[in-house]
Amino acid sequence: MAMENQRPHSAPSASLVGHRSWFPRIRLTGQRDLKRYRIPLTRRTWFQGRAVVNPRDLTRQYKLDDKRPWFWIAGLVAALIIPILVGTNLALTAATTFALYSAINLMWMLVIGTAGIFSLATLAVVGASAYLTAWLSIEFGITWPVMLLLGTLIGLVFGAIIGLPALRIDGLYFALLTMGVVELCRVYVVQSRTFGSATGGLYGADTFIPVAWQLKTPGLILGYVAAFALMLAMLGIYRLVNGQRLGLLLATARESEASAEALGINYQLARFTVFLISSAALGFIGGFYAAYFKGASPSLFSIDQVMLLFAMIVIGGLGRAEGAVVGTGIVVLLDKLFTEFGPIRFIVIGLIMLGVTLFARNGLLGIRDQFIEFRNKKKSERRSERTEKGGEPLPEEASEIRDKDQIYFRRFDKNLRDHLKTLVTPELIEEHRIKPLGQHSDALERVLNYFRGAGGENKYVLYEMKANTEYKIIVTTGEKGIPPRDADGIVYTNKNDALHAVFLKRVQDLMDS
Amino acid sequence: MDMFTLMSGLQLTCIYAILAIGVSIIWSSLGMLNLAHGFTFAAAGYGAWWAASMFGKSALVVFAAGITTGALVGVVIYVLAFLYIYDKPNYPVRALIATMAINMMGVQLLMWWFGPRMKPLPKVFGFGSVKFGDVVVTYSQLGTVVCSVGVLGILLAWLGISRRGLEIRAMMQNPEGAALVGISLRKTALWVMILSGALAGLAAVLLSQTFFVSPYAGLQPLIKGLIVALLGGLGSIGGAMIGAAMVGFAEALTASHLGGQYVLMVQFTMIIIILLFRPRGISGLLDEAREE
Amino acid sequence: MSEILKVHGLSAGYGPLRVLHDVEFAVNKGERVGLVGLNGHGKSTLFRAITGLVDWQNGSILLNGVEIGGRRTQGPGRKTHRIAHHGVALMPQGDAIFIGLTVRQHLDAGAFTRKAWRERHARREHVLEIFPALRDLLGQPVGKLSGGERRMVSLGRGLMGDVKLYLVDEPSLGLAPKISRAVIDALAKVDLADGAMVVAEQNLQVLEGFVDRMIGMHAGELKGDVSSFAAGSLEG
Amino acid sequence: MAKIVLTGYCDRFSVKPGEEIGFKVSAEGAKTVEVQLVRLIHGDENPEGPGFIEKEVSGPIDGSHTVRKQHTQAGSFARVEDTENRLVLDQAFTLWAMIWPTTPEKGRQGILTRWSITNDRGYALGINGDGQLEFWVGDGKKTDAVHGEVPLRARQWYLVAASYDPRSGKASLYQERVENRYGNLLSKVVPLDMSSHVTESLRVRPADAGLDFLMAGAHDHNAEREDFTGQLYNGKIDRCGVIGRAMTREELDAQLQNVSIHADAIAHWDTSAGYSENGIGDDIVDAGPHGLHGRGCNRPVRGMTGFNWSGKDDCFRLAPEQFGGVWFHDDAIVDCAWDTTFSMTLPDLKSGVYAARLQAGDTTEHLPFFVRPKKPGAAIAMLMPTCSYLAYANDRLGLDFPTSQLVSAHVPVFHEWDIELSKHPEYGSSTYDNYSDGAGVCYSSRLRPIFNMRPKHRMAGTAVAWQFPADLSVIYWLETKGYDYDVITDEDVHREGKACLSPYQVVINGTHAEYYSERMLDATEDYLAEGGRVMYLSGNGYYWAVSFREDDLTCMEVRKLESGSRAWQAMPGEHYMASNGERSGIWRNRGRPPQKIVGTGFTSEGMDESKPFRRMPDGYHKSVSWIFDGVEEELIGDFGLAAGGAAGIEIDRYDLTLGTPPHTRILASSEGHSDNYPRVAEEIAFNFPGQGGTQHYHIRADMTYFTTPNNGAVWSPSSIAWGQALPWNNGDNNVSRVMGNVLDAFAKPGPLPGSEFHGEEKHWK
Repeated sequence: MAMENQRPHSAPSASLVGHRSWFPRIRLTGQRDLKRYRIPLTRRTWFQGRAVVNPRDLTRQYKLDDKRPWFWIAGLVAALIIPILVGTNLALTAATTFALYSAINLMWMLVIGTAGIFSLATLAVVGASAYLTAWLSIEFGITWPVMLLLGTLIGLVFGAIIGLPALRIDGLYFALLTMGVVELCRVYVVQSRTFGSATGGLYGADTFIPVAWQLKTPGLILGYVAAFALMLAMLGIYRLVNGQRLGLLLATARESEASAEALGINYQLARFTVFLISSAALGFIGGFYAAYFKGASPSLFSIDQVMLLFAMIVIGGLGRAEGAVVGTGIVVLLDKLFTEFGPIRFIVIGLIMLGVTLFARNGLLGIRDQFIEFRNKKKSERRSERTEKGGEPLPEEASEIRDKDQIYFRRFDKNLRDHLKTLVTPELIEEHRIKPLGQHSDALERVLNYFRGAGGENKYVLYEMKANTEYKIIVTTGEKGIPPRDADGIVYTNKNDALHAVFLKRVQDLMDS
Repeated sequence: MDMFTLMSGLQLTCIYAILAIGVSIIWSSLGMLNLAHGFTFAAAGYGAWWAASMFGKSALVVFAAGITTGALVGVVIYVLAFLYIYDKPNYPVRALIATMAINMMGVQLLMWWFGPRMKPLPKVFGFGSVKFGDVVVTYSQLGTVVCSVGVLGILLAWLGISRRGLEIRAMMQNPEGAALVGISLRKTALWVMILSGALAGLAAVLLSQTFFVSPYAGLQPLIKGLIVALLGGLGSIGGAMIGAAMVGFAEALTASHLGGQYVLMVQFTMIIIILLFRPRGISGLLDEAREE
Repeated sequence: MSEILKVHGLSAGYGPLRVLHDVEFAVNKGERVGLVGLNGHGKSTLFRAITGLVDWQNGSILLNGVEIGGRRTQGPGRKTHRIAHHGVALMPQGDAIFIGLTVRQHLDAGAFTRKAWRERHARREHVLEIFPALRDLLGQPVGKLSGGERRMVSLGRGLMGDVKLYLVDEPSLGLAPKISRAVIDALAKVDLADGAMVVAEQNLQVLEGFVDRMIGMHAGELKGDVSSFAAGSLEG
Repeated sequence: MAKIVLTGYCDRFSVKPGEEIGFKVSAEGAKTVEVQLVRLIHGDENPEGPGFIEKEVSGPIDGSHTVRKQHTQAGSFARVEDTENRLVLDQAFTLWAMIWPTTPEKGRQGILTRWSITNDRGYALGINGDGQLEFWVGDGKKTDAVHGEVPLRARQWYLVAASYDPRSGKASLYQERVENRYGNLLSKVVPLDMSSHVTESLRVRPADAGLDFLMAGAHDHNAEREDFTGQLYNGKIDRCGVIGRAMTREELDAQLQNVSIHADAIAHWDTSAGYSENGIGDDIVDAGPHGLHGRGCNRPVRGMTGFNWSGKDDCFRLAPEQFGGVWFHDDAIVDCAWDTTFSMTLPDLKSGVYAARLQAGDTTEHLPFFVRPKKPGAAIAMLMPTCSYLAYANDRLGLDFPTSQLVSAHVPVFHEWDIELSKHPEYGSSTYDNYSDGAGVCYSSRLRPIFNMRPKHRMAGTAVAWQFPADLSVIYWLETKGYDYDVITDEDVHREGKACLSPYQVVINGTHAEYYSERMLDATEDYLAEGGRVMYLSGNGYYWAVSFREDDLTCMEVRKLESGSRAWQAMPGEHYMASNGERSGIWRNRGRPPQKIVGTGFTSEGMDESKPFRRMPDGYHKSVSWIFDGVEEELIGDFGLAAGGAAGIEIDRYDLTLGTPPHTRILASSEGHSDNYPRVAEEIAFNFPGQGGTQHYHIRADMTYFTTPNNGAVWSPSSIAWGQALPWNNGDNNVSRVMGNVLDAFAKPGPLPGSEFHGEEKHWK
């Protein structure tokens, strides 16, 4: 037994660990007066950061808790300025499309990601609102602000009609249903004279772009800035819904529907509410669409268009606002800037989409998390390969142990165990069996002292059910206030037998270690 | 219902059933909603057209070429959208998107290669017709029905009796259990993809007897296939059959009574109504098992 | 070679979590071994590692001298069918049931090799001798069966193939004591002439008198033969 | 049905007929209990002895009583009753405190608060969930807070403050390290920047919580427990206060150099005020204008070194201004303060050990108490060592103490009550345990359920009956042998002094009378000097110096110092007891080793195996040989309920250098102890191998005898296991015979047997 478990004594292959910081450290002394300013009307401060003590040299560094707001600001400012600086009509139209699609995708993300409703009718809501507002504008001459307002209302009503079945139907079935709705709309507008079946669209609505500027750079800039503002507004809505109570509630529900229901969360209602909010917003976007393009086209209802939009949010990463925006940016860039390549560009988009789905489990923006997870897994695996069980930690593991005393303890304990293992013989076990208590041979005393001194977690102890006649073995948890649990359920009728059984278990642990 | 509508309904039912069973089997055994099924369909059409233009218009060539192309596209989808990710996190969503990407690229490739013009397929069943009493049934209709009923019959029997069929069904029910009894997921999945691809190819040849081959030709069959598969309850072959009959006859009836432009509208209205009453399709039992 | 299974230095886990720690484990031909330990201490993970169903694993697993382990980091289940072909039958917790298949089809699914498939009728008869209760249920879809019946189907499926190593995970879990007794009795009837069986259990009483030896498992580590030092102390 | 759990305690340890005694019971899973008054005879269920014996006695409490679950407020904190609402702060204000946190990472903790956790109302200066200093306010709907930048570090002195102006909403936090070479865990060689100064404008204005101002906690409420204190703080608070103005950083910097009372102070708690030669109570003095004194609940530990301890004076009596530290523990408990479930005026009962037996379903519980005679009548007094019971009350040694197995050399054996105790941290621990922040438990009270003061109990670590149930073995023997005896307790001796012992011819100590106050020691010494007789049955007796407050004998204090067998060790400068100003530690280190009074003192302990005594040559002297009348055997006590022998568990030894009376004879000694009996820590100046039973001759129990003035005498078997060997074979054994010989002689007044053999021995052989 002892021979079998004896493994060759070899030092783990150690290599140097530790590296320089990638970023310069922001060092601020605690002596300075720090004033934290708040974002107006909120209790949040501008810099969500904190001072951390670097455990390596005990210096105090300032660390931003969340760098994302800064990336957002930088990204959005760049997105706003670059097209205007470039100034070509192509760039401006592309940028406007980007902003418009981002706005739509943000709301779609809210439906799919936050509410967990797999709806394909997003674009249809925009389309319905665009068509109706355009028609109203043409027929009754309503102006663009009214179009926006009515668009919102139309979106709300339309959303309510589509959303109600979502209370009952879920997953792909709802997707199918919404696809049906999209198709119905498409067939209807394509065939309806009122909605311009002859002209391939409905045009002539009021617009917010002054007549003189139309199709000229200033008009395009105005259009872009307006679309950008629309996108910002949608970002605001996304943040409000996803980050506040409703979003948290739904996040809980996604974790476990049962527990959410047990907590009294009406998650169906919450989902529906989110659906309504996003539908109203989409209706608004529809009104904007009609006011920007002066009308609507049936492409709003085409399955291809839906697929393209879906590709955008997938490439970016489902379930996050930045995913919707970044994904839209990439696809629109490919789509608009490479129009002259014709269908090939869709192959490129498809390849990107395929690549992203094959290699990133949650879009481009999920790659970081995926990488961290991958690294953790690799770390765990490699350590299991290189470290001997219960042996000395590797330098990289040692760097994670706060109390360096434990590192030496592991070395010492390993050596001690290796020695004690050589002492365990059938004679020694027999000696204990005959007399578990009192003076023993030196070898047995050494083994026993080791057992007695072992730490408090998972220690075998006895439980006496009846004085001196009924014992069982239980295992302590090592945590204050958490009662021990049964080890094996065997009842010993004699204390010496029970003590010996504990001894055997401990010997077994020793030999196995 | 007049005989013409009946025949045309029957014909559509058969084709839709073939398409839907392909979608359904892939979903339930591979956990993948194959949105590239439409591309498979279109590609198979082109395959058959190309073979016919190269090797003559015999039925054998057309069928063989269509089915082979479908099966090959199935293999391509298998490699691109299944092999690498099937045991990775988020697989169902990722597979869905991957097939969508394949579909998008595939259609564009067809467009780029063959151009947007529609291509006719030779009438493999000839142009003749038979008369049953006062009803005239074209060879094409008859051939489609006989052919697909035959294929479906063989397929069902094979699934039910053979070892491979049992493997596929076991995998549909519980992939891990299947692996534990020694069924290779990857091997079986390959068979499933070849099978469903071949079915799509067959459907392409059959449907192209009436319609033309074009890059976008796959979209409608894909939608119909999905509709039928979902309506039947994903994973249920029986449900798919019933679904196919409902959709097929609805289409035939609408076309003959209201006009072709209302077909989709009627179909979708019907689906919406059915789904409101049966949220998991006609037979939603197995779906629950899959989603465990 | 009398060792059917020899596990050496096996670590395994899920993602960053390491559940098994350098497990050493051997099973001899003809043995029934009990694996005793509390829930969450790695019994199932050990079985899943042997059948290649964990996230990652590292270490040697010899089945009849053939290496079926090694280092594996790609997704779970890739090698499972091959391991099954080597003659490992895992009867997992939750039974891994094909609920849409009938009992007959279900049992047939267990006869996955060409040879077994040809002999499936005879083998089915053999299984029905062990689980007579299934005879009347042959045509029923498994989804409609009770928990105990499902367990029998799951175990029966394992008996259909050319199995050398049976791994039975918690046969008594969730069953009434009487039914779990019947399941254990049925397992005792399995012929282990050139095979072996490992049964994982929380409930030690279930295994009493059924296994040849018991091994404890705690916190992902085997506690060795509980009986090797104290022959008799376990029976007492 | 849920498991029924019954717990409770009596409001007094000892009671005389005609006096009132109340019983406080908490029950889970039962609405009523059946109560029966019983007399306890034997408590050890060891089948080698007579087993558990109780006798039902009819009493006024017998019958059915309604019970309910009673809740316990654990944790020490201080309450400032602010009847004039001076601390409802509408104007600008500053909260400041000198603190030394011990568990900043524990979660939210209040330092100075007038805060309702349930209603989110009020203001508080405390520690947040990230271990940072935080000032938070709430208006009943919303809360707002400003927090420091770096987490506070444990065991480090800080001046912390929050100044707040409700008009601008501006709140400034001040956190600055206090340099103290002695008190801080980390010295200034550590390059840690612990300062933080943050200003933020809060959007929420505090509303009045309508509750008392608290130190080291905040108000909480739930439907079941009603009002209680939560967010308890672990660590010391030294001087602190409230100032009616937003102080600037410069002013606070000045405060760091020199803590003085500000002109506009609303309250200035001078934690160092109120010390006397005899310690200090629970009141925290407000030196400010309004006299808003704080009152400590659950005994915050006083007399602790403060932020300004210079290390020169080691006692608060010498420099009280340096000992302003008040140490709060979130799991301290001195009084469960339960409602009385039932009570009685004690009927005319014979003196003895009694209990109220509670029964509900299958659950039985005993609440023991001691009945003294109305007037001392018997010649024999059995002195129950209640101080030691308190010291060990609810010990969690086997459960939590990592080295207990090494000490006992025994696998711990748990019982139902250990598991139950582990579920009830609020019942407190023994002086062998630590508070949750690592400090040793220095207070133990009897106003709480004591799980190990019950019949049938066995100590987890040692697997034998310990203290109370072990002492019942002596009671059984007295009963069986038909002696007329009175029962008295340590508490009585401490209260009444020598007068409590004088009426008796002989006083018998319990099996382990380890904890002794100065008064008890004085009383025993004086009693013996006046002709009293003591049978010192203890092993390791008269060991730790303990104290009580003059007005409160329910709660005992001890500090474990740098020597002795100690489960913890008091911090430097904290060796003197707040209850009476005395130094604690072991009596030996205060110049009063037990050898001076009873002849023997602690030498070793071990719980694996007890051994018999073997008669020593000096035991054949005629002056003492009468003790062995009727004993033929060489070996005495090779049996017993405590590990199979009469000499063991904890054992004492004769030592002339420690003051054993020079005429003491060693009658018998034990031998053959295992190496699990090492020499005790106080014997060891240099540590070297070979201190165990097989190698060192000090490892033995000495049975000694000597006479004292006026026909007094002390006989000491000096072993815990002795008392537990008495019931062996129903009291028919040689240990019992020896004990009987001594007791028969001691109980008779007049000269002792053998006292005439004082002539010079003329030996021929």
